[in-house]
Amino acid sequence: MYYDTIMSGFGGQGIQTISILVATAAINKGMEVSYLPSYGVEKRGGRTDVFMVLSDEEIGSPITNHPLSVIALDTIALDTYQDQLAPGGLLIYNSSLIPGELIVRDDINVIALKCNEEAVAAGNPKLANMIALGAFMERIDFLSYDEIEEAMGEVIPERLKKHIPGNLKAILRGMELARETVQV
Amino acid sequence: MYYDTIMSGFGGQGIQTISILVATAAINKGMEVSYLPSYGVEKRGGRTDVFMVLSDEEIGSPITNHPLSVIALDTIALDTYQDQLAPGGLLIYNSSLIPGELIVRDDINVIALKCNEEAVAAGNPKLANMIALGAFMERIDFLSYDEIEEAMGEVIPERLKKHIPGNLKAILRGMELARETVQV
Amino acid sequence: MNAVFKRPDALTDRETHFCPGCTHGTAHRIIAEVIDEMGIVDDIIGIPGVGCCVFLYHYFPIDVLEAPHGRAPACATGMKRAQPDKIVFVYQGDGDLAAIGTSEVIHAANRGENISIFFINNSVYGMTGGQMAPTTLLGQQTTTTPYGREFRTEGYPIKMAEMLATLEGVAYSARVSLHSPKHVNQAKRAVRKAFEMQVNQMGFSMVEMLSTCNTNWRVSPREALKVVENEMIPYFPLGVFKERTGKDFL
Amino acid sequence: MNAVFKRPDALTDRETHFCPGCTHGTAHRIIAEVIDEMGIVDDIIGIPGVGCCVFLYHYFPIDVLEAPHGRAPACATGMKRAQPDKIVFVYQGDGDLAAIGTSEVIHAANRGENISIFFINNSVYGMTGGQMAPTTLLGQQTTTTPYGREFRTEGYPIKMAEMLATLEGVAYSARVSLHSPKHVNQAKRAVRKAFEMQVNQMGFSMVEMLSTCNTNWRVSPREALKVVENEMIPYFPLGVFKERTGKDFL
Amino acid sequence: MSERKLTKGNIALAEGALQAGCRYYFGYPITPQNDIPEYLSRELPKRSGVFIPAESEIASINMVMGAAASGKRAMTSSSGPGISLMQEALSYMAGSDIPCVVVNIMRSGPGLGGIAPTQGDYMQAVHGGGHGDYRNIVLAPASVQEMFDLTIRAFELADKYRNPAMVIADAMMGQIQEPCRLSPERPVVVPEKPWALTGRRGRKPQLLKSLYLGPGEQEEHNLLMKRKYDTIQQNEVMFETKDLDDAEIMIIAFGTPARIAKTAIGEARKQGIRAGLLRPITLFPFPGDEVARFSGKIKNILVVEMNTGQMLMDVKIAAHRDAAVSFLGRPGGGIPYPDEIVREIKKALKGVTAA
Amino acid sequence: MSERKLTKGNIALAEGALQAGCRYYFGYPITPQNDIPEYLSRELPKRSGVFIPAESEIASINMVMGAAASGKRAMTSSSGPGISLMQEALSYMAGSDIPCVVVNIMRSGPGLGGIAPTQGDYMQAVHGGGHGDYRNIVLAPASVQEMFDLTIRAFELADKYRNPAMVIADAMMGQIQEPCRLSPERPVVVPEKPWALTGRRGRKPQLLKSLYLGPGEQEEHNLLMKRKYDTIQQNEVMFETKDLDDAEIMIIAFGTPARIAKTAIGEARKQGIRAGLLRPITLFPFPGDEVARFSGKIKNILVVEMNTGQMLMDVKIAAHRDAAVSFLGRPGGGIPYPDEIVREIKKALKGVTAA
Amino acid sequence: MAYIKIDRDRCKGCCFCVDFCPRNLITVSESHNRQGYFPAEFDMKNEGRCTACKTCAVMCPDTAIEVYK
Amino acid sequence: MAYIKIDRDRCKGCCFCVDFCPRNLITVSESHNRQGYFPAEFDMKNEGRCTACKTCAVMCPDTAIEVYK
Ligand SMILES: Cc1ncc(C[n+]2csc(CCOP(=O)(O)OP(=O)(O)O)c2C)c(N)n1
Ligand SMILES: Cc1ncc(C[n+]2csc(CCOP(=O)(O)OP(=O)(O)O)c2C)c(N)n1
Ligand code: SF4
Ligand code: SF4
Ligand code: SF4
Ligand code: SF4
Ligand code: SF4
Ligand code: SF4
Ligand SMILES: [Mg+2]
Ligand SMILES: [Mg+2]
Repeated sequence: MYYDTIMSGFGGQGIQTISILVATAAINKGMEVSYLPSYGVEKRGGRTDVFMVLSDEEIGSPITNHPLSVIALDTIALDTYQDQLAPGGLLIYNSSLIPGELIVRDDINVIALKCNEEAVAAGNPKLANMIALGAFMERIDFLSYDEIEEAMGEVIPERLKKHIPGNLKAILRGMELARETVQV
Repeated sequence: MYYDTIMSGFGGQGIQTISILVATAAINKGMEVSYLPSYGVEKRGGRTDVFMVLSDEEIGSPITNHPLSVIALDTIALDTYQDQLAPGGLLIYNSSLIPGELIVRDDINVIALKCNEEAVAAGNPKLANMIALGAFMERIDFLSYDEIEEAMGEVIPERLKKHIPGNLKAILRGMELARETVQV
Repeated sequence: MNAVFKRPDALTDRETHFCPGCTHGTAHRIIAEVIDEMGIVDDIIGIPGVGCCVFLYHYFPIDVLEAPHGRAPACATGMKRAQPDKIVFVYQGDGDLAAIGTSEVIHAANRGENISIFFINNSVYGMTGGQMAPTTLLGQQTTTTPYGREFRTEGYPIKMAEMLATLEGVAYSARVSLHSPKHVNQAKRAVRKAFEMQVNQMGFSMVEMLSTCNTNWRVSPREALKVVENEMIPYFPLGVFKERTGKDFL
Repeated sequence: MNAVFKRPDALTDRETHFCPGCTHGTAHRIIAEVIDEMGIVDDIIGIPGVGCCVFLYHYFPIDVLEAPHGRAPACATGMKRAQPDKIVFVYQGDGDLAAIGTSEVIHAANRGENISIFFINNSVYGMTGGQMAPTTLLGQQTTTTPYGREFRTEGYPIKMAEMLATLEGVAYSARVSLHSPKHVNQAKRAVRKAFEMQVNQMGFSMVEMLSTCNTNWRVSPREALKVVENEMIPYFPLGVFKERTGKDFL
Repeated sequence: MSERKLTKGNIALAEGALQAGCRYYFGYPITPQNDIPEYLSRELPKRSGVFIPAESEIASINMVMGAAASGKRAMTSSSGPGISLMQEALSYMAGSDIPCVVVNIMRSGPGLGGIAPTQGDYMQAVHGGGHGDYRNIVLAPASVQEMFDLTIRAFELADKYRNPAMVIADAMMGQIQEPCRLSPERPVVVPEKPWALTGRRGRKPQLLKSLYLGPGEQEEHNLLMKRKYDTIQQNEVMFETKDLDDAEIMIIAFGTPARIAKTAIGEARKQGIRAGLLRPITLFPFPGDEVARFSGKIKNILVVEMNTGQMLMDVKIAAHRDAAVSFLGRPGGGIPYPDEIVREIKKALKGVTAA
Repeated sequence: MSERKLTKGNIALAEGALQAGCRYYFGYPITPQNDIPEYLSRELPKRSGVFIPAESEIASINMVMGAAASGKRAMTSSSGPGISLMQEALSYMAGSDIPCVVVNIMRSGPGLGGIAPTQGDYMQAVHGGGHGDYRNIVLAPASVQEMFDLTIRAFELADKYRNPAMVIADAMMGQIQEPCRLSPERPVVVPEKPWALTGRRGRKPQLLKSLYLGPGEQEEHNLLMKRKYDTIQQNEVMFETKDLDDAEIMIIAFGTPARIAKTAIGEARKQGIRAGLLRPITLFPFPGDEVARFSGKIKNILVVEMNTGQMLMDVKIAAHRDAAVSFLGRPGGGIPYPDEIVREIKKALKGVTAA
Repeated sequence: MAYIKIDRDRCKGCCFCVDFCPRNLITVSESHNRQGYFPAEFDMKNEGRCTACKTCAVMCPDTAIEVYK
Repeated sequence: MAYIKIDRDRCKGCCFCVDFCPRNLITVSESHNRQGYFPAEFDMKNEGRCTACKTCAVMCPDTAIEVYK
């Protein structure tokens, strides 16, 4: 088993949280994980990109320019990584902020999610990232919802634990949306 | 024509002056000269060693461990350089300060000069170096007394010019002593 | 109607990379205003230190040299000696000037180099993420003093304006603040004074400006102004610590 | 009869490499005497700067670390923090402390490092042949100020004892001189005070000693003492600029 | 597996230092290594250690010298510009036989450069840097686990040979997070240091210095150091290989590029090209004998670095005289992706060699 | 011949700087190069120049940066420890395309070392030193005349390529006195410097910097620099040969050891051994092609250095694959006398090669 | 008659102008600007009340304010 | 009864003791010592006049003087 992905958005969108959740769940299963964040220079409002590789075996390159999937939460993310996505790969994008016309690849699987609206619907505008994570979970086979739920307990700091149920709800909603999405 | 020599003594004995005289006279004749002083670390009373090479042609090594002659004005100088002197080379030593027993080489030419006493006799205890220079002049064939006299005019700074006649007298005395010395 | 206040010509219209409410921006503006007012923009060269001010050249449409961290006063020395007829100014943070560059600023000051230094004291290394600076207040938590600065282990906040004022070569040394309109206007007058010292060849001038770093202080921009007023100023008194008059200067 | 004065045990009997009449030798002796009197010779570590004092280890029969030029106060910081129960002292010239090592001494002082520094101010870089130091007097000719030091180009002689005294971390800062018996005895008392500050964990102590360098000043040893008295002291006033008492120190 | 924790490279390194018994850290901030001092500023006080936010890199390394001369395990860390400022003191410590550990999380230079990852400081760490004939022991981790393990190893080697040891890693290695076992492979033993300066009580006075003035003394000291470095070369080489047995081309790379090369090798083999890897773990001592040995068999070598060709020199010196050495270099923050490496492998096999 | 004056190496160098039009000197004393600042402190004021006795080497080199950024020819000089402290700024200047001249009169290291002559800083000057992928142009005079001439050349090359140039010479070259013509071989021309920071009057604002943050910019900048260095390598190599035509062994040495080697070659030839010399005058660019070419014919190479083998690396990389490279190294102030070289020549010819 | 112009996209929403306007003429927008901040706003209805005292502009770290009279 | 002992070979002839002895009891030798300096001398005839005030020893930079009482 080998999987690599790039998750990208602007600071505050919660890219770090969902990627750490995936990494933690994978480690709990005994998988190898490499997780490489790259931050912009500015202190605030900068970008957050995460390069993640998950594997049964020792991980070689921690960085990839042909990821199997890309989660793009804003337009810059899409612009930067759409081209890199491996043929047949999965693009999950936040159609609340990214106009659909920008999707030009036709050799990939695409899931468009109105993350912001769905998040508000799920009760908290900050849940956009969880919606995306849900869709991601639906489409991968090496991690289960239960494993993410377990990871959540470890990753979320004590003072934020109260948000866990909301998070889980949003993930489930994301999964649901992904199931509804017709594969292109 | 190629000649190399090491002149050595303690600071204040005037090694620099006589070696610069030789170097200047040689340059005036169009010879190549390399003149390498090496000072001790201490500010005062340190040692002065001069490595000098004179030649008609471009000079290779500016430093020699088998000089054709050594001028040793004190015991440390003798100790340091006696062994290095080339077989058949010339040792001029200051027998005012260096006991004759210290000369152990029997494959060299030796001139013992009571430089200090001769200097006093010549009118100035500081002339010990000039006595030695005289002996040196007597035994080399690539520079003449006149050439040294000319160099003297250039090398000695204005305020010390009054000492020139004394210097020349001491050189002549050194030459005389060298002529008297029986070659060993 | 006429504009009675607009962006000075000596600032480009590029948006700054500074965090919201960071008074580095204010410092930039007042320096630019003085450059405009004195009409020296064509003959000025700026040397920023390394820190949040490193992009000075994005904002000032003037010649700029990027100096190694802390060494801007030495670079400025070389530059001003090479071009005594140009105006040379240095813009440094407290890490740059009061930590790694201590020696360079002290000796430039002591030699009385005819340069002007604008020193942004925000009590932390802003650009690198808010570590303790020599100017960090006692008790202040930073990323390298997680338990608060303790004088027994990290020493006392250092007062550069006062220390430099003790040096003969210094023509002007002042500390100002950027936390209120009144203080910003005062600060601008100090900037002008510093440049005037240089134009009049009076020697070294330095203006220390108390400035905010709300991001690393982890407070809002508004709260940051209060921190300057209530915590910094009591320890770092404002004032002019040295001012050479024509008469002193033989 | 009994010897009422002899070489202290904390000096070896090796002849020094110092020039005749160089008061580095005097400074060595009074430090050694205090070490003897305080009985700390077994627990002391010395860190000389680079300069004529670099051979400290030849003369003091104690543990010694050779520091890079100017960095002895930083080395001493690391050493004292690692061994707070040992006595650590630094011995630096004015090139070492007031030029290349400016930053290190200021920040060690500012942190209040519990070390003692003996600072030999002889107004030149002695060991390297008498070049201008930051402490060189105005008008003084040196090998790099052949026309005499000029404040417009080389700045003013820097007063380290006064400057350091402005720092909170400093427990003791004094300037003494070695040019007369009375002053030597005063100097010795200052050395003792500095070590006592350290023993009592009061923080940073520094004794600046006006010292001769007759070789590079190109005068006789006797004349050199006069130079200290008549030229140095008028510019570098003697005195205690800071002295922490038990009460100040919380 | 429960003890494997997702850990950032910089943190693993800092924790490695703590577990190696290092209780003295002196440092000045610089991106991308700030996690190290920040972590240690929290942890050292808890473990009765000393953390000083020094006023500069020069002060930092000299504080390290003072603590290390006291017989303690001491460390500093920085990146390019800061490491450049430490060169004088590193030369002093090597010359005075004082052990210490210095970490360089490399960012792109020259000058102020950027904070992007590079390996542009190989030459400085391995050959150049300070003045005089000395060497640093240099270790190059390629995983978070190695950031931890090799830091401990660095302290061991530094003490064993009384010499500065450097851990150098590109900015990626500093920022990456991987599962890591944060306990030492073997129990840590800090050796006795009878040479330490602790006051002369009960013994003769001691001295740590690098100035030798007697005739011939400095040369003798240099030759002694040279012998020490020869011993290190003989005894302490560490390297890793992958798929070399049947390889037709050998990639030589250290740090992150070696990791990327592993993926490239997988790719290449899928395409029927038998590529393999030699990864130097110690850069000094460099596994020159291994390069020679393998390149005797595998005549094609591709060196991959994130610089313009620095380790390349050591490879060229060591390589078998019949070997063809090509080079792929991405300086200033560029990253040699697996597909680029595969392309270079193909080129190299077509006989294109490095300039 | 009347214009040939007995001149000390350091003085010839300082006078060379003046005649190259250098009017800005900033320096901090260190033996054995103090003659340079001392001479310039007397001469610069007479020629409306600026001499500042800086507070440190770091200040010196940064003052040089400021003056050089103003478009002026500026210089500093030092020795080992002081040069180590300049590495950060040298990296900055190379990264910012600012020309300058830095002189290293090498003394024996590492650490404080002694004031005896060595060549222990070759690696630092030529390959290592500061952080990042940059190079210094490095010139190595071997006579007082060259101390003068090559200093002028250093300014020319620095300006031509907008890069720091170093003159490195061992302490002997600094102290030796030889007859020297103190006037330039060719008229000195200081080029226009439209890039200089002189205030924006009449033009767009200008900037000298080394920080590039846009994606790929820093890499691009590095590759540009690499191309510049390739051009330098192509165009600026300087070397001298002696008696190579019929040689059976080629000595490669720079600076004073090359001089000593000449005497040794005379000796060897007297004894019937056909020795010759290749002396690199530029160390970067290194005459690698020449080493390759000659060693294709002359299979025995003896490298002689006053260190433990630093240029040796460059020779090994360049040498023909069939060449046997031996080494004679005297580090820490030792001097390879002519007879010792002759002995090594004989050993080398018997087939003993360097480790 | 005086008024100010706030460059909506330049403003970073620090609120200094809001806090310091002696006549409380500046408010915070309810929508993001291009940079993602909630910028300050000046309602032109207040033209009459603004004294062109420049306090807001003096405090603005981002030179987002122009004052007209 | 007091006197001083000057270590003749240690003395570098700086004359500080000579100059500062309040009773002028110290003179300069007419011959070199081992180091080449003209050392200071104390004539034991002056034993009675020396007060062991230690001034000479305090001023000696070379610790060449011992004082006895
Ligand atoms: C030699 C060196 N050391 C460290 C750094 C990293 N660094 C960059 S900016 C900075 C400090 C910035 O703080 P300050 O000068 O106070 O400026 P601010 O960002 O707070 O305005 C540091 C330590 C560097 N670039 N170079
Ligand atoms: C980094 C470095 N720069 C320069 C030197 C050369 N150097 C040795 S001692 C010294 C100055 C000595 O002057 P000072 O500290 O005043 O001591 P003094 O000899 O006068 O007592 C200098 C510049 C050095 N050893 N290291
Ligand atoms: S980090 Fe601090 S100093 Fe830097 S821009 Fe942000 S608020 Fe200003
Ligand atoms: S050079 Fe000066 S400081 Fe050094 S020993 Fe001689 S007199 Fe003393
Ligand atoms: S100019 Fe004065 S009154 Fe007008 S908006 Fe600004 S602060 Fe308010
Ligand atoms: S002060 Fe400037 S940046 Fe701040 S809210 Fe007002 S207009 Fe916006
Ligand atoms: S002890 Fe006093 S009286 Fe006796 S010799 Fe010395 S100075 Fe003179
Ligand atoms: S003071 Fe000491 S060194 Fe000087 S003359 Fe007297 S005994 Fe000799
Ligand atoms: Mg700051
Ligand atoms: Mg001094």
